[in-house]
Amino acid sequence: MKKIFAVALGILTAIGGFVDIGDLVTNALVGSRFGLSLAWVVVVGVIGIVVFSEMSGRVAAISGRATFDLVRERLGPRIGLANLLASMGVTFLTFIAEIGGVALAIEIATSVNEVLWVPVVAAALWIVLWRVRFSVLENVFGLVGLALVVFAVALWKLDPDWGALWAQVTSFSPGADNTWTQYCYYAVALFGAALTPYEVFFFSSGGVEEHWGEKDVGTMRLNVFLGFPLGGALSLAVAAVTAVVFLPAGVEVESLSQVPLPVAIALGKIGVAIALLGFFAATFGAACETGLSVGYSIAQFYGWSWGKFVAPRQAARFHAVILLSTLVAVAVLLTTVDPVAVTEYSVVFSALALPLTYLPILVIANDPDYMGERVNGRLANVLGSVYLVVILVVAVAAIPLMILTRGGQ
Amino acid sequence: MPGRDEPGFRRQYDAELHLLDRQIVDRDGRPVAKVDDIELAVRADGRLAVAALLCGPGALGPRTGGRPGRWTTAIWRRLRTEEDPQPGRIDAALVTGTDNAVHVSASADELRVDGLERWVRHYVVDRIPGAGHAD
Amino acid sequence: MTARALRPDRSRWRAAVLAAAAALTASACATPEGDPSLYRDEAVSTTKAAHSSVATVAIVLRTRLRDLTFGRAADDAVSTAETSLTSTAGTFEGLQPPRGADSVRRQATQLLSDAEDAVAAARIAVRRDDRAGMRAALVAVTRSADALDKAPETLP
Amino acid sequence: MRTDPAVTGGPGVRHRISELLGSRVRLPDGSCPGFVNEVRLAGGPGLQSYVVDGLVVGSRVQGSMLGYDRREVLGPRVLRAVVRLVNRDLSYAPWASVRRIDWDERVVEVERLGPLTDERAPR
Repeated sequence: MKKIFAVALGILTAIGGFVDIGDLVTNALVGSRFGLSLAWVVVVGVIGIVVFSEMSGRVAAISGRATFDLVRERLGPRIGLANLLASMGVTFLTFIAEIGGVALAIEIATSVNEVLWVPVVAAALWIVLWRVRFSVLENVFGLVGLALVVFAVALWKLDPDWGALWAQVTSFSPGADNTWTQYCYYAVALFGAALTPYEVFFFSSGGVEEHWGEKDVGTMRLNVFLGFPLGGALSLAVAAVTAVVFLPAGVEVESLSQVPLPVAIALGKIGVAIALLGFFAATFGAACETGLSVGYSIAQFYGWSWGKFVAPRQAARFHAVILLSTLVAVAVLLTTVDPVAVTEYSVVFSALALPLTYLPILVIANDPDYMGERVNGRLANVLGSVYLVVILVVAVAAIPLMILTRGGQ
Repeated sequence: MPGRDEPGFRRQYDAELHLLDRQIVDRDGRPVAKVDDIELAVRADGRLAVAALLCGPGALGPRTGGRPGRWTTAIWRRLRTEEDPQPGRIDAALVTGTDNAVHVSASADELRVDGLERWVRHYVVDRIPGAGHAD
Repeated sequence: MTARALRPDRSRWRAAVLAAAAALTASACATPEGDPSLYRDEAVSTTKAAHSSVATVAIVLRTRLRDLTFGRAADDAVSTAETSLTSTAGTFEGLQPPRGADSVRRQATQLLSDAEDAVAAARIAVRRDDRAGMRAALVAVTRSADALDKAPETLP
Repeated sequence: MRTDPAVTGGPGVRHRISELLGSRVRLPDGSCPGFVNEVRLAGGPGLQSYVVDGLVVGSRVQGSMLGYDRREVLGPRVLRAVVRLVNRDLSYAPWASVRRIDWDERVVEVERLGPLTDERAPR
């Protein structure tokens, strides 16, 4: 049991990257439109986030420096500020979406409009971020979020034509009803979501919160190697069940309320209840992850005291930022904006934030001044360099694709 | 001197690479500020010596440059009550050593370079129940 | 690679953002008036989107009738689909049809209003937990889904 | 080594290191080989005893080797090669060769430029 709790940070981090509200709907949409023909992107994304989280976690464990410290130290105040603004664009928009996502999950269970739940959810979230211990937060939401495994069980129970599914996986093409531009747009969106920068902000800062030292590098790696592939597998399971149920029916997923339907068909009410619990925990966990990441990044950029391991009054500006973001998020959501639509715009900010986040991690993970003997090995460097190039290509392609496809339509 | 050995001093510093933008940590290990700029003083022998670490928006703004930098500086001036506000200053003699952070021998409260932190603590955070409760 | 050397040319960057925003707005607002074939394309994509909503409702009704999901979850799924359908249909009905496209408009509008009626009936039955009503609605919804599915061929 | 205080301004005068970074470098023949990219400090013990040891000069206003100028920072090889290529024109102006710093015009007059050496290389 203790072993499970030891990897809760990795699981919670991965949930924010792979099955938060935006990803749940996007994965279901991709499954219903493209089948599993984009599954390879998730695999590529998982490897990428594993490579860079391992580096950022190792830097945190050896040097005690979290990721936004590195950004500022290697890029300086000017480009560092550009990255701060872009990363905040991604993280804060996602934070808003998650609060709306928790409200949506509750709406499905109660059929009371999500807008009415927003203030309640936000208040509960803020109390958790203010008062609940970091370890409790990651254990509860990380592990309860695993309820989403019900999608994998549903897939097995649906007993689809596995050969046909595998044919989709290996088709590497958009299929008859979609264009290549649309295919590329969703490939970029899935890749961007897998490597979304708040994962490394949260993971490395979480390592500092947990007082990782050199002896904890093994635990850190266990978190990385278990957490992210698990997150990727969950997102693939969501895409697979929608590919089985919705693709032949000609249904394109556009809202969270459609996502539990395949589980209902396969497993009935019990399955739906577990899926809704999973939605709630995953979106609430992702809200914690993004909310804290907003505070972590700003505090680390400006050198403020931060973290949940000190009393709030010892990290006053950090907690003020979290309080303020929660209030602004509520204000935005009360305009009745669609929370899922909010995440689509974050792709734009990823274009700038991704390269400017992963370059400094790669550089510092090679610097013996920080790392001593624990600098990157050859494999980490080869993969890191290759992924940096891929990230640059994706960053350049993201905005034109978004415009060409009108956001994937 | 990698890792978490006792912080000491390098033989040489490349100012931008080894000092600027590094975290300043107080004697209790608590983050205080970043090295936003470094003050040099002309010594009697004419050489430029490190006099102090400068921190806060008043030092960061000019270094950021461009419109974001000007805005940073302007907002900071507005929020200060003095006629000619100066950025936070930590005397170089207080620095006890460097590793991947810059360590100083005073506590954050004695350094008094984080006016906003104290303002937010006093007027916002301390008024919320549970502010003194650590993990 | 020397990040500090990257000095973005601010005016050019701003121009690019403005151009992108303009392109985005223009492409989002482009209405296919004038060309009858463009209008027909719009009708086809509208019926495709409507089919997605209606087929969702059919799945919800089937799962609810077999007691595989909760009343509230079914209600929420049907209501969300209905909102989406109404908005899709409203957007199409607001378009100005070009001359010579009136029959396309008449037929597509008919398909859409049939769909809206069937989905509304489904919502009423689900919310009342009226099983007979749900069965009746399922027949109408299925018929509407089939008609919408065939629209690319049947529209003039 | 004593320096005429006129080089840097009167004793006791304070400047920010950011005023030096990015300053234009001028040689006695009036040519401008580039800008101050980095300020190297040496001395001790105690940070207050460190003095400017020399200036790293590059052809762009700002530039950073990201640490790759040091021999022990190795990987990734591709990145190291790219950074070194971009910064291949870096040179070093030891303090003894600095004739005058004009803080207002942000110009540093330098006698001559030497090669940039690894800080840990034996001298």
